[in-house]
Order: sequence, then C-alpha cells, then structure tokens
Amino acid sequence: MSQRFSIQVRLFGRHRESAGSPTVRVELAAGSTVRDLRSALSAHPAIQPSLVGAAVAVNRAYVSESEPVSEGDEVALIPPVAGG
Amino acid sequence: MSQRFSIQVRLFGRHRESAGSPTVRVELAAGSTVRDLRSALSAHPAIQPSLVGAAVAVNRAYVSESEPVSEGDEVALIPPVAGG
Amino acid sequence: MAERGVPETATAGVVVAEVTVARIEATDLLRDMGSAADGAVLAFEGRVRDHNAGRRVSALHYEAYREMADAVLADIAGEALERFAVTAVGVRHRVGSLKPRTVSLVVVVASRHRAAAYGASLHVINELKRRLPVWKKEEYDDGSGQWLESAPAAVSGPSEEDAR
Amino acid sequence: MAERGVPETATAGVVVAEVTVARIEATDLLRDMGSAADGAVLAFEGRVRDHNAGRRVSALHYEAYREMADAVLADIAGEALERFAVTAVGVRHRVGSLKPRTVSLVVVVASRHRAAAYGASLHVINELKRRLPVWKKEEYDDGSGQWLESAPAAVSGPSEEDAR
Repeated sequence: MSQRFSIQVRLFGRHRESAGSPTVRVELAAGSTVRDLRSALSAHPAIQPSLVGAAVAVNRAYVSESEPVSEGDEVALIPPVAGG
Repeated sequence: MSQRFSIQVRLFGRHRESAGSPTVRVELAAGSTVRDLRSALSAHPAIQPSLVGAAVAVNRAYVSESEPVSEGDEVALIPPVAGG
Repeated sequence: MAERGVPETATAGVVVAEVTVARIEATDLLRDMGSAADGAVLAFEGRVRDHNAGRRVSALHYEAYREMADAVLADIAGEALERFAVTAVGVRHRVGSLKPRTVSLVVVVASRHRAAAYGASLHVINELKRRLPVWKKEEYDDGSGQWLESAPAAVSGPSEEDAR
Repeated sequence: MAERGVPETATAGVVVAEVTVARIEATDLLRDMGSAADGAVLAFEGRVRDHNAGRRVSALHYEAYREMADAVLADIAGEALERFAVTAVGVRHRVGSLKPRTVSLVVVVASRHRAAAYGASLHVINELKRRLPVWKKEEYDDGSGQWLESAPAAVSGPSEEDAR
C-alpha cells in the first residue's frame, strides 16, 4: 500500500499567480485523502501562505478533508471565491 | 354662513362606471369638510354602496375627514386602488 | 435622462416617474440608468397575467387619475431615493386596455451595492400598490368584468402621514 | 430558450446558466423569459464599478474554473427554481478583463407573483457569491492589483451539505 501516484492540481487566482503556473504536480500515496493533499501542497512556498483559506474540489465538487483522492481525479485548489 | 356652492367630484373605476359619468356634482355649504362631502355623495345611489371603502383627494392629495372643501378645489373620490 | 457621476455619499439622484398610455419596457431604463460608480441595476417588469383566481383573463383595463398619479409616482420615486442608498429610480406605469403578457409596470433602480437596489425596488412597488390612484378591471372571455382591489384604499388621512 | 406555458403549480421550468467570455446584458433574457401566466420578471445586472474602498479601479479581471463553474451555476439556478415559486431562472456570469460599467453578472427570474422573484433572485446572487469558483482581481490606475474576497471560500465540506 505504499504505492505512490502523481496528480496535477489546478490553481486559480492568487495561487495561479504566485505559483506562476495554472497547475502544480504533487505526489501522493495510494489511499490518500484531501488532508494528505493539503500536506503535500504545503511544501510549495508559493501556495503554503494562502492554503488554509482555500477549499478543495475533486471532480468539480467541493469535498471534505476526509474525501479520498485517487489517480486520475480532477483536483483543484479553490481560493476564496469572489463572483458577482 | 349658509352660503352654498356647487362642486364637481371626479369619479374613477367602479364609481365612474356605476354613475355612468366621470364626474358628479354636489352642493355644499361654505365651511364644509370632507365629512360633509361624503354626506352629500351618499345621496347618490350609484355611489353610496361603495363610499365607505373610498378615500377622498383634494387638490391631488389624500386628505383627512376634517379637511375643508372650498369652491374651486379639485375633488376626487378614490375607490380602493389597484396599481401594478 | 442623463447619466450622472454622483459621489459615493450623494442623496441627490436621477428620478424618472410617469403614468403613460404608451408601451413600456425595462430595457431602455436599464440601459440609461446607473453611472460608472454603480455596481447594481435592478429592473422589475409587472406583466398582465392570462389568468387570475382560476379565471381566464382576456385583458386588464387600467384607469388612472392621471394628474394625481403623476405626482404620487414622483413622490414615491423620490422617497426611495432618499431612504435607500440608491442613485437612480425610474418607474413607469402604463394605463389602458392591456392584453396578457403586456408590461403594465416598470421599476428600475441603480445603486452602488445590490442590497439597496432590492430594498428600494420593493419599496416603490409596495407604495404604489398602496397609494397610486390607478384602478384595474379584469375582463374575462365571456365579456364580463370585475374591478380589482390590490390593497385597501390609502387611509383617508393627512397627506404628510400618507407619505410616510 | 422557448417560453413555456407551465401550469400554476408547476415546479419544472426554464433554466439558463452559463459562464462566458462574451458580452452579457439583461435585455435578452428579460425579453425571452416569462410565460403569459407570469406577472413578474425581475432582472439584475451586476456591473464593474469605477472605484472601490476609495481607490480608482481601471478594470476587474475575472477568472473562473470554467468546467466547475458551469455546473455550480446550473445547480444554483435549479435550486432557485425548486425552492421558490418561480417559472424561469436565467443567470450569466462573464469572465475576462472588464472595464468599469461593463456587466459582469445577469440574473433574470420570472414568476406568477413578485415576492418569489425577489426571493429567488437574491438567493441566486448570494449563493453564487458563496460557491461559484470565480475570482476577481482589481486593477488600479498605477498598474498594481489586488485579489478580492467577496466571501469566505465555501467551507470544505461534503458537497451535499454545500448544496444546501
């Protein structure tokens, strides 16, 4: 169960801007959750400062911290929204 | 002070329809109020049945029962309004 | 109707108020109202419904005490401008015999922020239903008709009280 | 978008929901929405303001997570249709770099009676400010900019909860 996979995380707004890229790649162990994803993302200095205020979407829906993240999922980091 | 004057009262909606005319003429004594106007109007069988629910406007403003009505005033009987 | 760049705290503003026999729609006021400082424009259209209380309506006949209605409508629009943080209020009421789908009422409000626009818009509609000397008779397919009461008549009281 | 004669108690209705780079305005939805049974149509336009918090704004840059935003916007419009007595809900959000006065959001709602239209319209706006994955950066005359937060990010919770 220590198999690892690589996943691309979509970035928007301030995250996209500070990372200088619309995506960032992280490595996760099989069986990982959103919580594990956050840990992996916190290693990115451009993202870490505004990680706490951000939500996570998996396959285009907001998900809880305990939600699994699997290989092939569409994963996005959602900074505070500001529509309207 | 028993001098009398004649005044035309504008009618709308159900009053205009049942009176068959857009105005009705009433006679008032000098020093009359809206209350006296109502008494005079209640002699009109076409108006009397729906007089209680109606407001009175003098010179294009809603007025109280004690408001004076003088010769030359623009007087209107206002049945329940239904704008919109 | 000129668009005006009013400062953030201005209470003065644009008012359009009219009772008319002409066709009305929200579109023209929607285009004309709101300065570059306004973040919200809200437009309401009241339209004639083809049925009411289970009966098929063929037309609504609207009648107004025109001279007074123009003044009352302007008062109501002016009050909305004073009491809400809005910069422009436009209201048009059509009279005459109107078929279903026809627009009988247009209320357009512009403001810095949306909450004031919704408040002012509802205020205008509620007040005109209460105070505007306009009447409507529903006409049915069989040729019969009925005068409607959208609200009790404005209480016969001093006009200062009434304007509250 | 066809106009539909839905019966008085219908919950089904017309939904238009899209995030777009194209110019938007309320006028077209206002004309298309509402059947002959609808007495009220309410149209909201959100427009870019030329200043905010005392600073002169030269443009607002809107960015969306398009694939998710389309779905969230359709969800929100569908919810409004279910929860309010409205027959049609149309919502369009524009993205891209928008100058002051430009319309960024349009919400149009049709209903039998006006109260439901106001309720549904506010619901749509409040929910999209809370949930729609759209961001905006204010750009100032001096070339600097700032990402805005109109609301805290949707709490990271189960999506069922979020849809409530």
